[in-house]
Amino acid sequence: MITTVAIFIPLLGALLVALLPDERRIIQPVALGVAAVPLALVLYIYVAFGSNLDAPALSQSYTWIESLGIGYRVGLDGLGFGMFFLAAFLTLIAVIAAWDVQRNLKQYYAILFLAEVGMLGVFAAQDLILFYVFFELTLIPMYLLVGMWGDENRRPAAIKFFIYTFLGSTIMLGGFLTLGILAGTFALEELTGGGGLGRTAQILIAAPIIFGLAVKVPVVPLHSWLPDVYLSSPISTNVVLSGVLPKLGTIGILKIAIPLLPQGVEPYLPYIAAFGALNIIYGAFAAFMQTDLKALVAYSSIGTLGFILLGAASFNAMGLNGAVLQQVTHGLYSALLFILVGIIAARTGTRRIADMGGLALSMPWVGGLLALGALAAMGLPGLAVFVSEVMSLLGGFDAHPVQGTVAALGVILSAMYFLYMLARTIFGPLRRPEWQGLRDAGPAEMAAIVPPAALLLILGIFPALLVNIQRPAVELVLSVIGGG
Amino acid sequence: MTVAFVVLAALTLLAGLGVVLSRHVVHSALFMAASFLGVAGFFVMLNAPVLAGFQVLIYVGAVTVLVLFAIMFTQRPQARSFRLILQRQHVPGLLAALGLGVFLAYVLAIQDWGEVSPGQGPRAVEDFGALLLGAGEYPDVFALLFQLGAVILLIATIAAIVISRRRREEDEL
Amino acid sequence: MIPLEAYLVVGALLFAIGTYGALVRRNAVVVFMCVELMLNSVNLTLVSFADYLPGAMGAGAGYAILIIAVAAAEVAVGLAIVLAVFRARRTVNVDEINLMKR
Amino acid sequence: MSAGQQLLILAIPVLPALAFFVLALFGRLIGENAQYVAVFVNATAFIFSCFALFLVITDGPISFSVSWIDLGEGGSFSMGVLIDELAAVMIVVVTFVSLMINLYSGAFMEGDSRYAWYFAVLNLFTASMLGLVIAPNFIQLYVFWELVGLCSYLLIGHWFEKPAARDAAQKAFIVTRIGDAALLVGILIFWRATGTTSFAEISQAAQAGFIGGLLLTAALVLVFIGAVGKSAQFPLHVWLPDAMEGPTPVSALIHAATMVAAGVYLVARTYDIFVQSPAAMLIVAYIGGFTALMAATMALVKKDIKRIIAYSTVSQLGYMMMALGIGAYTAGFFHLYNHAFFKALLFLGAGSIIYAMTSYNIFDMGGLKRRMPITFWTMVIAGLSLAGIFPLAGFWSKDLIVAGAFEKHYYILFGMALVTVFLTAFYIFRAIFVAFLGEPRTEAARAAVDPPGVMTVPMVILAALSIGSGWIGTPVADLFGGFVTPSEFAAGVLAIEEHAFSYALAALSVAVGLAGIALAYAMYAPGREHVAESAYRRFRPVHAFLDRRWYIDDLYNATFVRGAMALGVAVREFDRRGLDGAVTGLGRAVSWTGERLRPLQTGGVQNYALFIVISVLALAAVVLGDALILAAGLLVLIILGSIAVGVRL
Repeated sequence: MITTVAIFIPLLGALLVALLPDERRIIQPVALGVAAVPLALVLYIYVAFGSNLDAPALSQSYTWIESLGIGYRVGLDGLGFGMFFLAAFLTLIAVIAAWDVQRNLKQYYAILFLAEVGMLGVFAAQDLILFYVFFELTLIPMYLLVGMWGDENRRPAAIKFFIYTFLGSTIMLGGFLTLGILAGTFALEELTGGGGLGRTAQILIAAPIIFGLAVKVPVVPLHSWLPDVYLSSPISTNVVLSGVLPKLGTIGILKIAIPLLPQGVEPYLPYIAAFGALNIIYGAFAAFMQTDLKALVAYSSIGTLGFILLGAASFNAMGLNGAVLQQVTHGLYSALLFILVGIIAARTGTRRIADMGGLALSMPWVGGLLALGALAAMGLPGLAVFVSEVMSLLGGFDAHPVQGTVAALGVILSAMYFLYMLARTIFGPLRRPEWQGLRDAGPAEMAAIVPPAALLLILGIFPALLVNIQRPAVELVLSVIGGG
Repeated sequence: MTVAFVVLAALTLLAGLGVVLSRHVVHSALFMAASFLGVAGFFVMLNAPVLAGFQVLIYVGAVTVLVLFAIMFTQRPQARSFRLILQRQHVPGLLAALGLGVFLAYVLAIQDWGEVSPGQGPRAVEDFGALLLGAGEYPDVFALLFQLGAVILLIATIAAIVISRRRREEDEL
Repeated sequence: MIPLEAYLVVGALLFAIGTYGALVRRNAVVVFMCVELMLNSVNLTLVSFADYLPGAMGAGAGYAILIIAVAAAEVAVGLAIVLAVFRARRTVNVDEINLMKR
Repeated sequence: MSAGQQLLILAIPVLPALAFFVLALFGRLIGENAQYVAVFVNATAFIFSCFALFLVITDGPISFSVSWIDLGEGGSFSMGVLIDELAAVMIVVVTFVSLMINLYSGAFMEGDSRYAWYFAVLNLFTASMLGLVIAPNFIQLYVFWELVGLCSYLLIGHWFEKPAARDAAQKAFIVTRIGDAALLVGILIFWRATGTTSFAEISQAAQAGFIGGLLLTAALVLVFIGAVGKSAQFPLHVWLPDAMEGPTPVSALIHAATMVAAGVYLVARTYDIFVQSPAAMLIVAYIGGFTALMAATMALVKKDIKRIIAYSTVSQLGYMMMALGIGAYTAGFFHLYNHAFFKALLFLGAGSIIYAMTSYNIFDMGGLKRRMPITFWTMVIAGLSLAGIFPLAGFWSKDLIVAGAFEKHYYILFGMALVTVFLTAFYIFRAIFVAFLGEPRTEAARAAVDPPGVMTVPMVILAALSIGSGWIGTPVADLFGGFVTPSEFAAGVLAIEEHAFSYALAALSVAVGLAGIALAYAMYAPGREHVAESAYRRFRPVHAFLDRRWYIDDLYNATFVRGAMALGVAVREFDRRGLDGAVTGLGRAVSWTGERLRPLQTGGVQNYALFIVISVLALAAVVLGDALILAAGLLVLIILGSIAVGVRL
């Protein structure tokens, strides 16, 4: 019940916001309050049920279409909990970071909350069709957010995003339907282990599902929608877009493809791992020579997501835990970096890396946290990304040594382009004298950037806070793989 | 009986052809009324006098009048040439319609309908009422459909008013 | 006794005639009339089923009633549209009304 | 051991870490008081370290750990403390040098705009280095290994307004990161083969045969590449000289005494594993020996005093690596220990000169002996120690290494080591003679004075240690050699046996060192500039070769840097043109097809209706299933379709 409430509170919030007068000083506090509710509920769940996510208070199950075995089934598990938390958390951050939304703020928030319903729902869905419904429920709000509040290229970018990911999810739905109809149910719990399907059937069904999810992640070379969309969207949309949306794809792989079709996914594992490594290397090289700061961060995101694939393809405890954790850590750092890029672009009026320099002199907090985000992204210990990357690498290398080695080399590449970026943006002499007086992050901006940074640090030092939550779920998956 | 059938069939089909082929729209409308009357006659032969009544009242009466009104509102001087009343696709249209007719007639004729005997349908008004309200031994689905039909009529009435209402700016046209 | 097939063939032919008219006439009002003919042919078929087939339980007659109702609604709305179009475009020729093409 | 003692030992790395957070977050409030916080924390850590050393001496190694990530059967990582004799000495050295540097920095960094931040990072460095030293497993080691790299990056780039400092920091991080990646892959191999990251367990697993042969050698070489990166060994030595752009106390702490020694420490730490692969040991030895010689030659021609000392550091680290590689474990670590003091002192001396005047160029100095006597004498002591002159600290450990190479029959390495001894003595005294003797060459040099007491006190303390630190390892009373020893297992594998102290070899190495000093005097003493000048003319190509650092940096620039950039551009363009182009092209193809199909959509309602009827017929034909009807229906459909299209409205 708590879960359902947490999922649908933002829907009420959207209505509430839509009814208010369109004035920032009224809308924003209300939106903050709305966004805080799911987060508070998630924290309550963490404290009260942390070790026992199976508790009946958290799950709900109603039959919807009995003859097909489709139902409204939600519940939290270790695989989705981290992202459930992150979706609530980043929405709150996005609400704070909406300072660059100049017009129609209340529509913006209403649509953002609609997207939140979808995001929370995906991570809590325990039914294939429900998963798909929530999956698509995020698409249209995202399309609107980018298409209405983005920069001058927003329209083509939004359309590209929509068509591309819709194509992917349609193909995925084909896989879901085949699986559900053959097995006679769409409940994840009953389908776990293949729902009685044979190996060949599983292999055939796994292909469209993995492909559809790969578009969402995105896996190179299916990523070409990503740069356009990331570049066009407003900051606070970026936060959600990069922090949560790719995880719809990865959670699908972790929560659906692997446990439901263990034998079907197995033959693809070396390729998934290889594509993970490709993502890492390709993303790094593509980021390396970007002239646009935001594009660099966007491509780095592609790279970091590769570790999730690598870990997921490992089929061992270390790798899977790493992959599940990496979803959260990637979201934290990319949200942080995108907000900072937005602040810098707003202050300096440019996003060209070559035009910047010395920004840490006038904006120590912005510069410092940009450095922190970049260091986190390149997997520096003490920050959470390191933990998940190393776990993914250990697991991935265990299963696929060649792909693991290639991925490990990505460590060098990510250091190269991020340091290059830091050196040319925040370090060095001040590029223009008038930047001497640039304002450092104000209270609102600090409220948006400090929490993700703090979480990166806390999770980096105490990864067990999340690992212990997800561990039982991963062990369950492992038992399916082993037994399947 | 056979004579009646032949006469009615001829009336219905020829009047139908008249609807399609007559050059003047008003003639079409009158042919249509004739065709409806033929169908009503068939209904009588088929032991459904009530329906025949409805047919006459609604089609021959109401619909025809409505159509005539529409013609009055929309008529402009008609082309005298027969070709101009037809689409350019009249040859494929004819082929398609012929194909459809042949196919339907063929299928319906060769089908084995099993044991048939006339006089099975509801004859009295009372039976019709029972049928439409789903009472007695009749299938109860009609109760729902009946209500839906009512709602559709209501909506259609409103819609017709809304659509055909003159708007102020249109008056200026 | 007149065989069931005779009614059905008449219905089929009427339907074909209606189809032909609906496909080839330019005048929208006539097209409507032709659609009415098609509906009538269906009614005829249904009623003959109801009368001849014991298993039909009179359902054909029920459907016929419904079709009459729907046809009435359709005529009302359809002619209203024709009127509206005529007012806007000064024509009721179907082939001249192709604004959706571009 | 009791919980109290554990807490005390944990405090050694945790205190500086806390100091980092306090100083980083509240730096602006604390301001100039940052140095007191730092000194206090470091002093406490030093005292605790001494206590730990005492505990190790009396009770043996300290070992405890807490779980960090626990995956049950899936494996688990712990964060722990392993202080054996090796680590105990190391933490004392680290905390001691760190304390000295914190003291010294208080004055040196005065007036810096990021004063508190400087101390914050310095403390983070100390904490990380201590965490590295006490690590009982590879994961913890890697965590802190990276963190010290980060601190090095931040400290080299402390004056990031200067493009040179910024670029040097970047270079340092990336080059060491290459080594780190190799180390990571090495760890991955160990994890895959043995399922553990603990040093002790890997060693046991290797002994039990879980990993061996080529794979073990490969893993060890990868781990060693990590050490090569951190310790600036060939071919990853290029970052260390550039790192001199950082504040000088930083160079003393990180790039002389502690962090760069981490590579050597890593090899020593994993010695039980290394000894199981003779091939890996040989690689370590030869890389070390070659680096020692190469860096020494590069130092010969440098004019920047910090760079001379930096190359000297690379060279000395090469010595240590060589010692470990040939099996002279104790000697190698003993040298690390001694080197920490005299090299830190050399850097502090250089720092004093910078403090007094702004140039690093020794040819801008001259005559500083009279103006900066404390600096001069401490520098001379450090130089003698570096050159390995009896009885200073450097002598004892260096002699052990040279003798070790000879006794273990590595004659090539022995020859390289001896040449290096000669070169070392030459270049360091070249710098001292040019900088301190003769007459001042610039106004700044004329006005130079010794720095304030807070800076000289650490120098004097370090000078004392540069003289005396080696005395605990003399052949008369070899306390050090009796304390820090290879494990019984390693000793057994290497067949280490006691060797008598060789007076002949000792005399030889001292003589070679003195010869180097003499040559330096002959060329660079006041009034003998013409000797150096003629030598320079005669060996101009050699000079250029050495001055350009053997063209190694140029080679890297031309290959790796350019290559990476070209690849980056290629990928970017592929992404933009190729991939995105392909997607756009797909879209274009669709709309082209649509445009071609568009005439079918005539816009005529009845046209559509016609198609509906035709489709119904076709479907009906299919349903009927009669082949003839099907064929006829399709034929009719095609004919009608084409007519209909032809009849476009």
